[in-house]
Amino acid sequence: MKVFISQETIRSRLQDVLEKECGQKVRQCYQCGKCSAGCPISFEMDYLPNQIIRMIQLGMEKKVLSSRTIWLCASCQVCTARCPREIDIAEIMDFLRRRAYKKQILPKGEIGIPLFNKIFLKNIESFGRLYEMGLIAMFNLLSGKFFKDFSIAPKMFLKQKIGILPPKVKNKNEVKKIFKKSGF
Amino acid sequence: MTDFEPKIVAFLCNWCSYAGADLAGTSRMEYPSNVTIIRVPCSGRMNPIFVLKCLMNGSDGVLISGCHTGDCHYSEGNFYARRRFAVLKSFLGYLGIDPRRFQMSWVSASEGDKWAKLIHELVAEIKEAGPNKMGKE
Amino acid sequence: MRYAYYPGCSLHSTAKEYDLSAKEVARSLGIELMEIPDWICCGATPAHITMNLLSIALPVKNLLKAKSMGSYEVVACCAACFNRLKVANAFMETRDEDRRKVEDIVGEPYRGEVKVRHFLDVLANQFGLKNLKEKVARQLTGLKVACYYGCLLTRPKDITGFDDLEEPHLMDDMMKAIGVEPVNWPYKTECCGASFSLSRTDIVLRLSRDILQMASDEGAQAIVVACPLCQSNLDLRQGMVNKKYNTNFNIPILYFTQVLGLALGIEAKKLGFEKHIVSPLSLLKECSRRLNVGYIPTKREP
Amino acid sequence: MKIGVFVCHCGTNISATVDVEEAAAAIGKLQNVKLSVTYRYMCSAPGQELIKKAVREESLDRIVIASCSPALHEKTFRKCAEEAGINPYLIEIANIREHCSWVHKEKKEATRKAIELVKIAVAKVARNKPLKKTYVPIEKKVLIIGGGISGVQSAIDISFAKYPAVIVEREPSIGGKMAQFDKTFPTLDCAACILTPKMVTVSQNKYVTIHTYSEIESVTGHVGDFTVKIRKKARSVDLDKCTGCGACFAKCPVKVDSEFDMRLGKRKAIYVPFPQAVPNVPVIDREHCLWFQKQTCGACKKICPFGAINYEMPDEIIEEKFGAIIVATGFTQFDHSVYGEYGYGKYKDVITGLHFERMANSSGPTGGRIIRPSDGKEAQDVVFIQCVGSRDEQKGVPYCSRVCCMYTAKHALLLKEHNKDAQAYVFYIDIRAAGKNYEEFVKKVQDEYGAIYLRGRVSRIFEKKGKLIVRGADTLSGSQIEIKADLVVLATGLIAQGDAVELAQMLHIPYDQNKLFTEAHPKLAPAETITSGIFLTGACQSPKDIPDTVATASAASVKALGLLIQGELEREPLIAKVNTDLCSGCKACVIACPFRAIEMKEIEDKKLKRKRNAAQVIEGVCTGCGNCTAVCRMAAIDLEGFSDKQIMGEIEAL
Repeated sequence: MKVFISQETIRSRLQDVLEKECGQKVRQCYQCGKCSAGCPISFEMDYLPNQIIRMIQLGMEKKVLSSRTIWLCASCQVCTARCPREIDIAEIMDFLRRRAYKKQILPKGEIGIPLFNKIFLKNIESFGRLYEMGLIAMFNLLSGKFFKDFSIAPKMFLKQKIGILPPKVKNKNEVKKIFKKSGF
Repeated sequence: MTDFEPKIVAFLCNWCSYAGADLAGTSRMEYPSNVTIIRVPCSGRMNPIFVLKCLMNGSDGVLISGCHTGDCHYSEGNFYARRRFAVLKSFLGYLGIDPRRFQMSWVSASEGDKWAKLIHELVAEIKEAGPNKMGKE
Repeated sequence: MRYAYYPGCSLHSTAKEYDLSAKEVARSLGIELMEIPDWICCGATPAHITMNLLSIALPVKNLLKAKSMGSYEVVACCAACFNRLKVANAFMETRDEDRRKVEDIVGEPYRGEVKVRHFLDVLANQFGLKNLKEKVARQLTGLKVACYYGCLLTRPKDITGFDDLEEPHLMDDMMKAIGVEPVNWPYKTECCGASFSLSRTDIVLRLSRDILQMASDEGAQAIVVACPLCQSNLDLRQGMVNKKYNTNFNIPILYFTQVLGLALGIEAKKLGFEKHIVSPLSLLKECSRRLNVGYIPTKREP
Repeated sequence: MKIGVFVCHCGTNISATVDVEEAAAAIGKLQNVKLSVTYRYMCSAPGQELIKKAVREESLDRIVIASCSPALHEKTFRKCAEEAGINPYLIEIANIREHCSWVHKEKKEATRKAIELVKIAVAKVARNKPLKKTYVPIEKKVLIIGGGISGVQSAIDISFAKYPAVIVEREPSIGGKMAQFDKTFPTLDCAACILTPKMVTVSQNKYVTIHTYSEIESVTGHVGDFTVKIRKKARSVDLDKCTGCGACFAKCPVKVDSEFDMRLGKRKAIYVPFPQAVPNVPVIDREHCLWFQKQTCGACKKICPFGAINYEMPDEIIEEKFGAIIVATGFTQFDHSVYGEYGYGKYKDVITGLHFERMANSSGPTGGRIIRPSDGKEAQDVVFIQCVGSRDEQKGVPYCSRVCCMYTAKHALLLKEHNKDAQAYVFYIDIRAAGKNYEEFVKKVQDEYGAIYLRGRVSRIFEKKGKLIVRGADTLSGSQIEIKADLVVLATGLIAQGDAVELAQMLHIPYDQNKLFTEAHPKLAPAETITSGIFLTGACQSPKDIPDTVATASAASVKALGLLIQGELEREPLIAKVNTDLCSGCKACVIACPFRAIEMKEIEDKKLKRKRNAAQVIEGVCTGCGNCTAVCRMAAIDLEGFSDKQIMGEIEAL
């Protein structure tokens, strides 16, 4: 990947915004790569975690927000647990994803995960608790993989692992209110 | 009372805290200019009179800072100081002086950052305590 | 011992057997789990990667519901729920200005005063392994398991912090205490892909494969877990793993509460073993032959 | 009274934030101030000339210099004043740089504060008294704490000048860590070959006394006159009778892990740590010796032809006086068992650099074979991990240990030399090869010895099927890497000795947050401490390689010698003085004095016309801490240079 980083980019203040919003000092990172070394998902990522951090240091916001990496982070927090400079990388990934949502930037070929999150939350918003059946159906429908997990679904019913009907929560409105006030 | 800029006197032992304050300087750590430093050889040199004198003179706060326990250049000066001024602090109330006005701290020669931080907090606290009326009216 | 009990969504659906067995174990140990009335979802991973405040507000709402039950500690079984509840508490304790925003959302003041524990923590540290040992009614000697903790139980340490970060051992200790043999394996805290189960199943398959492989290499007959996400990924997806990587794993993924239940002499049928996709029944039958596990449901497997 | 005030710009260091002209003008208006001027660099020759000239022309009798911290130039200006014909103690320094211009940004405020600081100094100097320096004799002997390469080098240098030196070494032999090394980078000299000759030289030197298996009990006194108690631990073998024939440890039935060989090999319960040990006299490890545990065996005593074995030998405490002390206590290895991700130190085949040194050593426990401690098999794939316990805040060591990059490169090379089929993988963050021929050495290891360098910190090590799985990354290619290794060598960092703080407190020398001893000035006095008469060398001050250690050892020796050659020692007259008329003889000061520098003396009271007791300060002993002044109920005892009057004056000036 050839890139030219302009002086303006380097001097743009992404890491200040980040520090203000989640208290993580990206400046502290000296690029030892321990986060990437321990990341269980890095085999799928387009940039390793340490590269993401580096790009933040250099203010390359677009590239970071449109990367697939930030969506592939499973929030397992191994990176955070082992960072020698005590930077909460997982928290930074959360920040980036939230920012990407805000800025409506979705990664090429990786819409599955953001889509899932949205549906998941919609699901909670309307039922108060997770309604798996609805979730799976909805996701498969929207992601265009209608027959995904077809093989295991029947087993799930047979073992009453997932119900056909949504769970019953009394005052659903209280949940809706929380979502609304949180700006969902 | 936001525009109130307190006047604070700090007595620093020559070997730890004064050197610590020097280090804060060499490392260019910015802190409020409300504190004026007076050098003494050891916190053990400090006579309670000095502290009272400052407060009578209308200083809004007084700080004594020495070496950490066990690190005293004169082996036990800071022990004496600590005992002596613990007593003084407990008396200030009776003298009608807000005990917050008198503080002690232990800052080593390698703790420039600690010194700077300390001054920020100290100034904030004295600001809360408000101006010292003594010796003013 | 009485606790406010937060089951969480999974334990009412994909992880029913976890809920069942947890309650059974609690009952037989005289621990009272009072389900939080009308609890709601904690938001799980999607919430905290989508919007900060929501991911705190949802757990806080539940903690407030718990608070209204009286001064009880909250017990969660789902590692994810446990983690989110803990995080929410830490958030409300430390982040002043943000706290107000959340308080405004849930409409009540809260400073993280309701203590949250994981059921494993309760059993191992509060009820105590020694007391557990005394309660053992069935010898499960010979059963070799791999204790799998996953991510959310131990990380981040300063928030969850009831066990070792790199090499947790509470579950292993518990298994030893009840006479089950835990294998010493390095993947105790490796990630299974968790919430990618639907969105990126391929990742989950690969990670689950690695975990299953390591467990079987170390000679485990079953994997013991404390997290419904781990369980469903390893159990539900095991068939697909076998297909994709032409392996032939047949490793039951049991909840520690189920194994504990057996040891405590609870009827196997009450522990929901028949709900597993990779059936533990044959393994249990074998056990029962060796050591009277007692009644084993003979229901034909689907 | 004519006070002259000299405000320094210090280039722009001060003048950038303090309006020096305005300050000078304001101060000029003060009472007693005859003259108030500024100059670019007061400490420079022309600056000092300016002061002297002003003194002559304005016939000044007191001086205030507003400049940097007195820690830097108080002496300079005292001397300057003296040359100008003013008593050196009639000057004061106002620290308007470290305590003002460097810590404040707002010019108005900074100027205001600077003026205040100078005001205080003026008020103080007005109350200064002319003082005379005192002189005390010097004990012409140097104590060297630590018998590693830096201690040995110091002793040799001092003996060159024909001054006596005493080495106190905790271990049974001198030689320290260097004795454990196999080769040294970048020249690959055999460590023993270059160290042992020095050890022998020093042991045969008539100016040097060596106390091995000994520790410092206590240190009192001050520069020129330290009194030191040394505990000579019971060796159980008579140093004079023993010839080092070795019959005893040949016979001893008890085998114990050898500390010197990093527990890779065995030693006996009576042992010399290594063949070239100095002195070549065994010591009995009473923890394991059957005689001391069960009163059985006694083989060594029976076999010894010289009757050198003495089970009843007690610890001995000797007291000696010294004029100067050189601290050469060195370092200890970081304990990697805090790295959970690297297996909490429980994997046998995850070893440290020092283990590797012993293995690589042909006279070491493995006879020079690089093996897996777990099964003794020769290691083929060896992973080296740098920065373990260095540059790792999470593990409490923020600094760079400075030598690991180099010794790892050396290890990679030695590995190849010992086993040509072996492959070295080095995980590094940055390669720090700043030193003569260091970079070239690292390149050589990469180019000619085929060591594979991977840029990234390892995240996890675990064991599987007898192999160590090392999970790392190469950030340069942006990829994750997993290596199945036979052996993992951790380049563990250098940290302060466990009891460094206790020693520092005994010596009254400062130490930093890493428990490393603090030098008097990081640039200009790296081998001295602020406590005069005590000097630093080697890794106890900061991690150092051998050349730097040897260099600082010589530096410290020269400093110590520079002190010793003086006929007698000039001492600051800033000490306590008793006004016997006021003294009630309550002895409060005698109790308060940490240095027993005050004694009661009978005096003739003129008014009462009778004899009575009054306190008296022993000049040579008083260090001027002023503790006595604070406890005196009669204000009869005061401290020169920091008198009640002076301090009160400063306070009033505020």
